[in-house]
Amino acid sequence: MNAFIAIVRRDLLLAARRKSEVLTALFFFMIVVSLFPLGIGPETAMLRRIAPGVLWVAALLAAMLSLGRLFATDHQDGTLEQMALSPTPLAVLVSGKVLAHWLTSGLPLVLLAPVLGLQFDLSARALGVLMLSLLLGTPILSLIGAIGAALTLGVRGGGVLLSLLVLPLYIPALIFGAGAVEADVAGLGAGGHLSLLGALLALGVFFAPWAATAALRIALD
Amino acid sequence: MNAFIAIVRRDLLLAARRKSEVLTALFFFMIVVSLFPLGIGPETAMLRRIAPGVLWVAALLAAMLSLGRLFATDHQDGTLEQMALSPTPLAVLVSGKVLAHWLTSGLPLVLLAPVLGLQFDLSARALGVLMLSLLLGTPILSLIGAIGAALTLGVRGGGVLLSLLVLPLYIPALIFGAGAVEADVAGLGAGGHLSLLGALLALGVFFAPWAATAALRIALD
Amino acid sequence: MLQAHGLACDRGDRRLFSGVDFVVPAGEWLQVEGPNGAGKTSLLRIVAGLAGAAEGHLEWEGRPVAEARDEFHARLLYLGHAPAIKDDLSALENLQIAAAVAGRPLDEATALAALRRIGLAGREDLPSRVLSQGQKRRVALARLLCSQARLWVLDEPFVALDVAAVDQLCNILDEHLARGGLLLFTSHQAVHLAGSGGNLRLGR
Amino acid sequence: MLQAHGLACDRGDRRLFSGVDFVVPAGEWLQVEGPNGAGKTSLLRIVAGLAGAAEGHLEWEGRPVAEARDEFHARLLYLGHAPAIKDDLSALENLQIAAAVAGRPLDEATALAALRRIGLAGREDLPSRVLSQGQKRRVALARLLCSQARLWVLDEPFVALDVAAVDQLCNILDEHLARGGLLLFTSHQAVHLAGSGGNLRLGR
Amino acid sequence: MINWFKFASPASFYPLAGKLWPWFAALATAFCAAGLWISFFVAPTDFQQGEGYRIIFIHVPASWMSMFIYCVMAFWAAIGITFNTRLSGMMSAALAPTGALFAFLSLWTGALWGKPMWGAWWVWDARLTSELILFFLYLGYIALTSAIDDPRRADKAGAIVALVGVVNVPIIYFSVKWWNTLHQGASVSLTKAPSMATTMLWGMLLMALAFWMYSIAMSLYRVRAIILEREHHAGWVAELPEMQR
Amino acid sequence: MNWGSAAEFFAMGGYGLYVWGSFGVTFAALLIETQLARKRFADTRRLLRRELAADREALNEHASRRP
Ligand code: HEM
Ligand SMILES: Nc1ncnc2c1ncn2[C@@H]1O[C@H](COP(=O)(O)OP(=O)(O)OP(=O)(O)O)[C@@H](O)[C@H]1O
Ligand SMILES: Nc1ncnc2c1ncn2[C@@H]1O[C@H](COP(=O)(O)OP(=O)(O)OP(=O)(O)O)[C@@H](O)[C@H]1O
Ligand SMILES: [Mg+2]
Ligand SMILES: [Mg+2]
Repeated sequence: MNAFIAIVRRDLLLAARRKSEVLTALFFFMIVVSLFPLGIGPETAMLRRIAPGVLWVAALLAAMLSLGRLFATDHQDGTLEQMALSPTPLAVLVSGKVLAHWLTSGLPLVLLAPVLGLQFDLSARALGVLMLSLLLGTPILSLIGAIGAALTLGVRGGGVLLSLLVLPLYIPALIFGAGAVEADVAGLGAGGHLSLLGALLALGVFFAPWAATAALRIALD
Repeated sequence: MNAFIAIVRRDLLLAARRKSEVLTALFFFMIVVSLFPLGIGPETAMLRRIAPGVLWVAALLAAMLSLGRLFATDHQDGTLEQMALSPTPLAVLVSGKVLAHWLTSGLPLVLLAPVLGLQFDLSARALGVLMLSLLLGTPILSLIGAIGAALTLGVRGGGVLLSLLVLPLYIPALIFGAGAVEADVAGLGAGGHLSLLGALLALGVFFAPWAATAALRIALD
Repeated sequence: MLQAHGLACDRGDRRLFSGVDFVVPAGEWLQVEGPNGAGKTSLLRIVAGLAGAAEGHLEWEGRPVAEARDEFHARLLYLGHAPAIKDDLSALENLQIAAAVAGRPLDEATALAALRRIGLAGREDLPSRVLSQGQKRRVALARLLCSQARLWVLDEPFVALDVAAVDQLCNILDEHLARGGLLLFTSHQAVHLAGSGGNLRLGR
Repeated sequence: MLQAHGLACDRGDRRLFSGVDFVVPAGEWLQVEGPNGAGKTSLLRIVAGLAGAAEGHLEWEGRPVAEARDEFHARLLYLGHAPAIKDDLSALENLQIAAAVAGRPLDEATALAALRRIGLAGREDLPSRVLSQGQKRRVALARLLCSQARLWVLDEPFVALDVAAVDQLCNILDEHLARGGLLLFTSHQAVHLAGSGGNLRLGR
Repeated sequence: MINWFKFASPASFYPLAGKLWPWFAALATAFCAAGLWISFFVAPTDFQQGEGYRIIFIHVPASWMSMFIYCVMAFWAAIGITFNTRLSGMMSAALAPTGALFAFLSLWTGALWGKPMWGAWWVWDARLTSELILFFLYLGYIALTSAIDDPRRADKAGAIVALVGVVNVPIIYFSVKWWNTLHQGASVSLTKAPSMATTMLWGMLLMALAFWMYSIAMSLYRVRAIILEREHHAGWVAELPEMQR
Repeated sequence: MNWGSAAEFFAMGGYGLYVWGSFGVTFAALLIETQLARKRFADTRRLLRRELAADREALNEHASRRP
């Protein structure tokens, strides 16, 4: 447990050392969201329709982009070897890293999403559902992403390969997440979608650290 | 000139060595484009409306994703130092690297775009304009991207910082590129947009290698 | 006591070595020697459990390592070619955090003392990125001073160090051996350690 | 002839060294010595033109280097801590491509001969990723054998090499000096080169 | 010719900036007081927009300053690259946060104005979009320079961003203009009776002057901190009167 | 003079939220910026003073230790 806390604190410290790091993930999210109206045109009714999809896709890309760093630097400088040799089970340390990743790249997205939703003229209620769906969904992104990051470790061109592996796995989260907001906007109630998202999250918390650990051991061999 | 050809060939060889690399950039493009119908819903009229914007944004993200590798590996393993010490001007070598980047990550997108455009029910004519706009636009993405990649070299959290720097600079290309297709679909003629895109390209070819070289020298110091 | 029985290692379609047996009793050292590419690093990684052996097995205190891997890891300190240093953290932070992650938090005074002793006084708070090659190695070596592990496995610990640092490191190793520690290391240079130990030659 | 006049170097808010003067006549070597972090790497990078000096200047054949940088670079070969080896390419490809990028294409036979001589026979076509630490350094050093440069600037060329390779490298350096070449290098080990040369000590 | 390069040395600019900034701060306060008085007590109610239009008195000056400051940063960047002066990088670094702040304020006040006038906090219109991009450019500059520890490297890298960005600003501005236009800037209220237009104009001008003076005072003040941070090993810093004791 | 009473002034003809939201945030932001800058300056100065004092002490010690 101490080692778990130590690793979360270390990763947060590293993120804080580069003050800009957390902020830039956020701004990436903002910019991607803003690109769509630029590409598509400014019509409000249309923008409102595509808003949940765009926001979720952007969140997904922002979370994915920071995955590359998740294990790569630890691998390069030998820290990962040391983690594998530590008496604490590797899966615990991996969970710590995933938690830190979510704190620095998922949580800020959840908090920023309503502001961007305003740009697309979403109602206050829809914004609430959007936040809730992201709150349940972004940890899934970090968890699944950890598996992908571990699998592509030390593989050159890993960044792109990573997205190839991870994006298909993100699709259920995307469908339920964006679906929840759309269902709410259409007046259908978002409960069903949200509870499915919750189930996915439970599944992820249970299995992802284990799978990521197995993948890391392969990369180290 | 010989050194220019040598560096283009080297980078192509490196890309070929990782056979998956070119393919994964392409698949990323495909997946991002395919995510939108999933996030937004399957209505044809709407999909046709958003098609140019979505395709262009996806192309932009795909081009950006592979930028991280542009100079980073050369920097890490010391090749960049050797390039800086080569009797050939560094700007020439940088141009070679940018050309290779476009050949491996821009050109395939141009060739794949029509297939994806079909998914969005675009007309043959619109597909032609789309290809033309990407053919003019993707080299701009590589050129501007090179500046960003050089600036963020050796800066940790560079991947995300890179997108923060580069995406705002991509916006004119996005607006003219997607605008060309939209104008054509609306029956207004895409000539104006395309020639502006051409002008941007000329500007980029002229200035970007120089700016990227200056940035590289800073990173080396 | 660490014992290897008939270790073999394959890389690609090449057998690097086979039938490697050795014993390291408590308080002794074993230097693995051999030309470049003989498989020294590969052997050390097998011992540390980072790579698998094609044949053979290891015993620690008479028990096969495979049966009690966690226990073995708790008594092991491995330093490889890569120094496991975070470029963005200072030497002090690197040392403290590595210890905390390994499950043995370290107070600042001890960490500072270790850095001083290894010759990094005045550089404790610089980001490791700006340190010189040798200084980075020293940060990694400072871990030895804070370690309670009995078995040290060090891959070319003397590389990039200046003469003073080499002497200092020898002292540290001697102290470890005197405490009854075990040491397995590689080096292309001749090394003068007190106490007894042996050599293992790999390669033709 | 290479001459330095009053070179100084700042890193962070620290002055690493100042007032460094030296002369390297044709056919002679200069070994830069000093403890870890004294600024040897920094000095070599300044000489190669990769970093700027805080004070002082360099002369090459009597002319300030700043005035004829391209000409100077055409006669310079620099090998730093990082070996400039692409992990995905084989040793042979690495060698040939480095030469082509530097503007002097190399035919395969010459490249193969260089790799053989440096002790990489049989490993020419492996991707460099799987080579051992020392083998990677050898690939980098094979560049010396194909080089026409007059001034070699080598940062710790002997690191990670086994005894045979160290001797081999000494021979290569001697030949270079005998041809009238100049050599500037750092090393923590004592090195025995034929011909005449001098030492430059940095650091307190 | 005056020896400008003398002031380009941090050692002599530090005390100069210290003497100058209070004056600019005082001017800023004075202009601001006058401007606020005109905005609230002299300028009459708009017959179309009611009292809501009074946002113009900060919205427009903030928008102007955000664009102007970026140009000044690019100017310093160009100086820094051509003459290799240390001070110019410090000036850019000192200006960036203030510029970003004004860009943010332009967006913020515009949004608060848009809700009652257009019924939406945000529309994807030409000016709004280009202002947003300008904000991103500022953030990119700040993020990059703060991610590089060595200040001299950070300055040079920042200079490249500032120059490339400033080339981009007119391109963005015009490109987005061709794309569409909704932000009907000048036509909103200046069609009123001439007396009202002049009081409005005065209010806007005074507030713009206030923001301008504020930016100068702020950048001078901040550059002093930056000089100290970067030059702390230099001998002259130890001689400063405020460093005794 | 445009306003009959203070309440009228603060109501801004029904636009109070927007007008005061703009002016309020603007001046709050400027105030925060000045305070942050002051803190930055004060911090650097404090740090420097401490550094210089340490340097002087080291110098004095050095001088007094010499015979
Ligand atoms: C977030 C929303 C907004 C942003 C980012 C924004 C941005 C800008 C910018 C950059 C300028 C300076 C451009 C120039 O002078 O050429 C400007 C000026 C101006 N804006 Fe806005 N604006 C926004 C919302 C609004 C709204 C809602 C109104 C009024 C209904 C408005 C009215 C004006 C006026 C009257 C000017 C002065 C134009 C002139 O005199 O040239 N703005 N705005
Ligand atoms: N896939 C492969 N195919 C063939 N040979 C391989 C492969 N992977 C590794 N090798 C060889 O295995 C050896 C790895 O050796 P290792 O790194 O253990 O050497 P070492 O004794 O530590 O050498 P050094 O002294 O240079 O550090 C090298 O000779 C390398 O060429
Ligand atoms: N930003 C900085 N602040 C303070 N000191 C710095 C900074 N950057 C570098 N240094 C110091 O500058 C020196 C760099 O030395 P350099 O790498 O040239 O050493 P070296 O003589 O090659 O050492 P080695 O033998 O270890 O390779 C180190 O002592 C390092 O601590
Ligand atoms: Mg080895
Ligand atoms: Mg060095």
